[in-house]
Amino acid sequence: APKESAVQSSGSAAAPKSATIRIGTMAAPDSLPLYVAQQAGYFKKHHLNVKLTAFKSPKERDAAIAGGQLDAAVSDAVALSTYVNGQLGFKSATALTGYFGIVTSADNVKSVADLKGQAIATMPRQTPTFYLDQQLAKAGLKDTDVAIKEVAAIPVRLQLVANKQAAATILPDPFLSMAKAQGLKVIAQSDPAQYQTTLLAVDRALGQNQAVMKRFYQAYDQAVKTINKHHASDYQALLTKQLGFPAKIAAAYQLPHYQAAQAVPTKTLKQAFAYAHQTGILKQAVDASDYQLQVQ
Amino acid sequence: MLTVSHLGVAYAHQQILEDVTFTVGPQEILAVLGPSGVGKTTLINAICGQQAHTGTVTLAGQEIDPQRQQLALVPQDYGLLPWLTVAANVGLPLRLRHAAANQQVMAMLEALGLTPLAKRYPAALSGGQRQRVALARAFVAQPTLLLLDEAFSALDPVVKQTAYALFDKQWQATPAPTLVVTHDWEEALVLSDRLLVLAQGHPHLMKNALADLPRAQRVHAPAYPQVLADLREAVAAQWAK
Amino acid sequence: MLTVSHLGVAYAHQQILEDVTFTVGPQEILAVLGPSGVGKTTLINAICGQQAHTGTVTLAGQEIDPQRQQLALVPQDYGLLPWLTVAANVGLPLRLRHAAANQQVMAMLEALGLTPLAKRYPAALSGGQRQRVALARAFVAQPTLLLLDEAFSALDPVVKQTAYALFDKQWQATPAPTLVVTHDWEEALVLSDRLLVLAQGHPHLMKNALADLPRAQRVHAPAYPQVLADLREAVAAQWAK
Amino acid sequence: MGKVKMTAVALVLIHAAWAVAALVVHQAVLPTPWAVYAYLPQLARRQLQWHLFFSLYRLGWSMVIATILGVVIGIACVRLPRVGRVLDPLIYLTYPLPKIALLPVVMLLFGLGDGSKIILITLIIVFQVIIGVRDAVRQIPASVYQGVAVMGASRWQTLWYVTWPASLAGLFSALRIALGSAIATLFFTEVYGTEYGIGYLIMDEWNRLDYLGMYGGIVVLAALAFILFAALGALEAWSSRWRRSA
Amino acid sequence: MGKVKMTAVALVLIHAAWAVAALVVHQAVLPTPWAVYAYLPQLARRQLQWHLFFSLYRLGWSMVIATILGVVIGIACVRLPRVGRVLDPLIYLTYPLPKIALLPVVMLLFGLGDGSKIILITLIIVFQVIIGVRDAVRQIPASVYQGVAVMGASRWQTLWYVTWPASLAGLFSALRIALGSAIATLFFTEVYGTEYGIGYLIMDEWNRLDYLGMYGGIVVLAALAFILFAALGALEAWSSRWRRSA
Ligand SMILES: Nc1ncnc2c1ncn2[C@@H]1O[C@H](COP(=O)(O)OP(=O)(O)OP(=O)(O)O)[C@@H](O)[C@H]1O
Ligand SMILES: Nc1ncnc2c1ncn2[C@@H]1O[C@H](COP(=O)(O)OP(=O)(O)OP(=O)(O)O)[C@@H](O)[C@H]1O
Ligand SMILES: [Mg+2]
Ligand SMILES: [Mg+2]
Repeated sequence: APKESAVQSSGSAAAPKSATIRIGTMAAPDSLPLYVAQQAGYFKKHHLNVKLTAFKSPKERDAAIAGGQLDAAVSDAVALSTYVNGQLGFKSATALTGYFGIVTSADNVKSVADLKGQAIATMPRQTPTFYLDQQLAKAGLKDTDVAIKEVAAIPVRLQLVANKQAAATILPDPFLSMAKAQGLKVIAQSDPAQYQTTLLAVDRALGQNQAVMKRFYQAYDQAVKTINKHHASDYQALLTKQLGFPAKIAAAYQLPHYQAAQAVPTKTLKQAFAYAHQTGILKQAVDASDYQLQVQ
Repeated sequence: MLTVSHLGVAYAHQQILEDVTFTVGPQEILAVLGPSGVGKTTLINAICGQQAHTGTVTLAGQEIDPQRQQLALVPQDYGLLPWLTVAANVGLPLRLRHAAANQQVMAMLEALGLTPLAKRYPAALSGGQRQRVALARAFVAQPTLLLLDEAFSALDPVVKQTAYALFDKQWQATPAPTLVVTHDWEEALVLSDRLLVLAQGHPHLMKNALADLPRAQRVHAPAYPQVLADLREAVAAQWAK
Repeated sequence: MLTVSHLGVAYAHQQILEDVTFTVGPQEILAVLGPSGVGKTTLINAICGQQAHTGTVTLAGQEIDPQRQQLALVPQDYGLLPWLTVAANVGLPLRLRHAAANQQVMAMLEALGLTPLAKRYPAALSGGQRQRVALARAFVAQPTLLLLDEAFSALDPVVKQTAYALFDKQWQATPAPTLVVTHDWEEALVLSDRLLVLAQGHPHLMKNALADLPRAQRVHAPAYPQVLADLREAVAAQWAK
Repeated sequence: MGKVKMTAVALVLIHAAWAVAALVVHQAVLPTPWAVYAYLPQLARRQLQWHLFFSLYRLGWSMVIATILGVVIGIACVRLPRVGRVLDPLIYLTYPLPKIALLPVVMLLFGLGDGSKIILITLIIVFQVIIGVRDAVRQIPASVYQGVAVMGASRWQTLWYVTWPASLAGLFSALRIALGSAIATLFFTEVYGTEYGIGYLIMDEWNRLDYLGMYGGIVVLAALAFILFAALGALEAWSSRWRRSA
Repeated sequence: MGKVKMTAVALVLIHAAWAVAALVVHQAVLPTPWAVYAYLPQLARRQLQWHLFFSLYRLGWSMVIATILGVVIGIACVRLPRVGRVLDPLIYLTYPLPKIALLPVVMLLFGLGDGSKIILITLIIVFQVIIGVRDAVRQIPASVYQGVAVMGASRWQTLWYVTWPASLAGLFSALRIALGSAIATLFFTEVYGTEYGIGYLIMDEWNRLDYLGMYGGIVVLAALAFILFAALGALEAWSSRWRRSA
């Protein structure tokens, strides 16, 4: 049988002998710089042979990490705490540019504070819920003030809210944009310039290879720079094919301002780990900074 | 009265029975003789509606319909249900009619020496025992049409006599048109009133010269050896054609 | 030479055969008679190793082992494989020994009038046809031990004579110790050298008074009616006990 | 009691294989049996009985509904040939549909509670029961029906005296297959709208990458499955006593 | 050609039910058949043939491996009673294990490519084949073996002349069940490490909330499944010619 790469239109040609990095990506704007760096040849230029593997859900991504099939993965702060729990040896390298929004279909919900007593569809013990918790806290609510409906699959969550079987849910893009397109209200959205919970997790070997990491960051930063000079309209193919944007949504999409490679703010990471400890993911308190790599 | 007219059966382009016409009186027993593979079983199956055929079969003037007429058949392979005990198999025709079965079944089992086997399943029986269960099932049904397809072939001579006697008794009590398929000339003479000899799909009716004697006495009749020899000759002549 | 000594079989707490001891000479045919359910089939199955038993069975001095000795059995229910055609069923014993089968099979089918059925599956055969296929399969195997369990019971008198003659011919060509289970006194007299009468699990050996005559001539022997009557009486006496 | 002994042998084998694999892989993904068993008491304290109860509740209902539907439809497919000729292609067209894709529709119609879970499990396994029963019924030779037909059995009597007993072994085989599928399906139905169920427990532990807890849950699940299979086996043995004398 | 006609009837029925449901629900989650069919050409332009090819490739290998393993193990369970007594509990203990939980281990051993997908599908369906074959072999009455045993058949000859033909119908029934499961499993194996496959296509469309595309994929999948089922049926009809004369 032909190899899939032979069929793929965007198959990469044989790279020069260089460091190979296997990265798991998610269908979200967070992964865009990786794809741009790949497509524009930035990785190759920095003698990195990067292999991107797309995942549809965190579950399979984490299985691939646990199965030793990935050197790095687009992940998030709470997921990182599960890697700690699972002793996978992954650490946080750079923060990625990603964001969440809380959407609602309830007419009487105008702000986060109005969520009191409402049903919220989410998957507890994951980063979106961590974000929700923080937003609730800001609005003076506790997580017991809302009724959590546990639903793993994001499209189902969106559907539940659209059908008014739940009042609100927390979504990343592209689902956030799709929700907006369906007429759902966004009552809160995180700003990637200040609040970053998605990150690139890397395994021990890669994390310790500072030379390679350095080249990686250079390629990444170059991609970020390039993206920030362009508009979503320049990345329609990537957005629709790799990042899961429906064509219509992609056309109307506004790219966030991408951040150069930088460590996740230690404070955010610590909060996430504290959340992980509090929800039972981490059996004991863990110092988050032990799982954070410096970004030079 | 059973009326079979212009009955024909074909399997996959091969005509087995053709234009078979005969009647069996309401109180008559017809023995069916014929070489192996001539179509005796096929005839029986066609009569009781289990085989597609041309022509018509009527019982007491009505088309045969097992749901409205009480038929009883002892198939060549006994046709017992493996998941029912001997007693349940024998009682089945009564149960299907929502009639009480127990007492009659037990009496019939006793008469055929099957009482100790009442609670066994057919798989744990000998060939002859299975055949007797099938006979008991047919007798207990008090049918309006009785069809026996080589129904005594697996019995030893002693038990066979008992079975003949029982058959006679049951039949006298509730006579019905009856077909007895057999390969045994003696059985034909002892049980039947008339003989139907099948040869190459065509029927030939013959008288049973002993038909006027009570069944139990026929073997002992002085004419018996001669009648048997004559029958043998006549039938052989039919088949040879 | 087949030696059966102290053979015993019990099903679920019921002793069917007990201390059965006899021998069958290397060129001898033993007829096995006994009332229905006495254990004839059980005896046959025990001999060919298909039924757990006590005591021993040896053939030519060795324990019976179907993989090393060539046994042939016509079971009471014919035992044909439904997924093999008639020809394939008959040729099976040869095929299992990796021997060429075609020619012998065809000759045997011809002899039993089965040639037009060679490509049929057993389900499309009449009872007697199936039995003839089973006979052909046993004859073609040229066995060192032949076991026939009511193997002629479904045949019409004419075909039965052909089958007897064929059996005689085959057996003369490659004689082997043979057991013929039958309910038919005449069959026993015509085919066998000696008789084994089973009564309540115990064996009684009897001579066949016609054993010295060639098989084909026995029915016509002047002594035949008398011998038959004697046998009938003797056996009935045994069973009555 | 050879059966008990052999089950013990099987248990030893499976644990040995597991232990060897765990020692070879030597990663948190695959903990050793002893580590998992040592963790079990801790797991038990986490309302294990309620997790078991809810899973059993959902399994039980799905199996009952799937059995009833499967038997009725499976038999109808064969015994009512006209119905069958329409149902057969219907089954082949709908069986392999991704039930996960139906999730939104099922949720829309039945909500997030046990109702939609039971419906979903049923949707997955009912086809297996239908196909198993149908194929078993199809294999009953016509000659078996002939006897009761001549005796004048009605449709229902034929069903009761022939079709049902003759296809029972096939039904049990199908139920075994369906039971395994149903249990495996818990991991896909108990991930929404519930905090109880063995499936939930395992997935939750997995989401935390808590492999000890996850394997603990799996061990409990395997034990549960084994008991259910044994129960099915006992039921079958009882209902097919007549085979034993063959 | 009553079969073709009835299949047409089934198709009409299924589409009618779908249309009614779509009109009643009246939401994007459940588009109408005509909307979906109108969308199909668009879907076809998206390398549908390669999606089909890769799914078939994975399905094919899994079915082949599962059939071989299933037949061997299923027969061994019955014909080698000692083996069977150990294998039976092993099967009951491992069948319902959540294969999804084995994902990391499978990935560890077989990577992210087709290998791990094929193994995963095989792991899910092989038990269904084993159980189906085993139960079919178990049902063969001892008397069927007797004939060839007396003729001195070796173990292999017995297998070839009795066990295999007698359990073939059961095997096909099991394969039908397994095929359905295998197809349904694509949605769970084609969501990682690939961009081709009908399962991938459907999940991808679902994640874009593109229900037209999703249902289009489902329609294609149903057609594929129907063809595969028909092929299995034809194979079975051919291999059990002897039943036809009954
Ligand atoms: N599986 C079984 N379990 C219990 N009893 C059995 C079983 N099989 C046979 N029997 C009994 O063993 C006895 C001998 O059976 P067998 O089949 O050997 O009789 P037979 O002499 O061949 O009779 P027939 O002439 O009717 O064929 C019978 O009484 C029968 O009921
Ligand atoms: N399903 C079938 N397909 C084709 N031919 C068949 C089928 N069933 C029976 N036959 C043929 O029909 C003929 C009549 O069969 P039938 O069983 O009626 O014979 P029979 O007279 O009862 O013979 P026997 O005395 O051997 O039982 C036989 O030649 C047989 O080969
Ligand atoms: Mg017949
Ligand atoms: Mg017998």
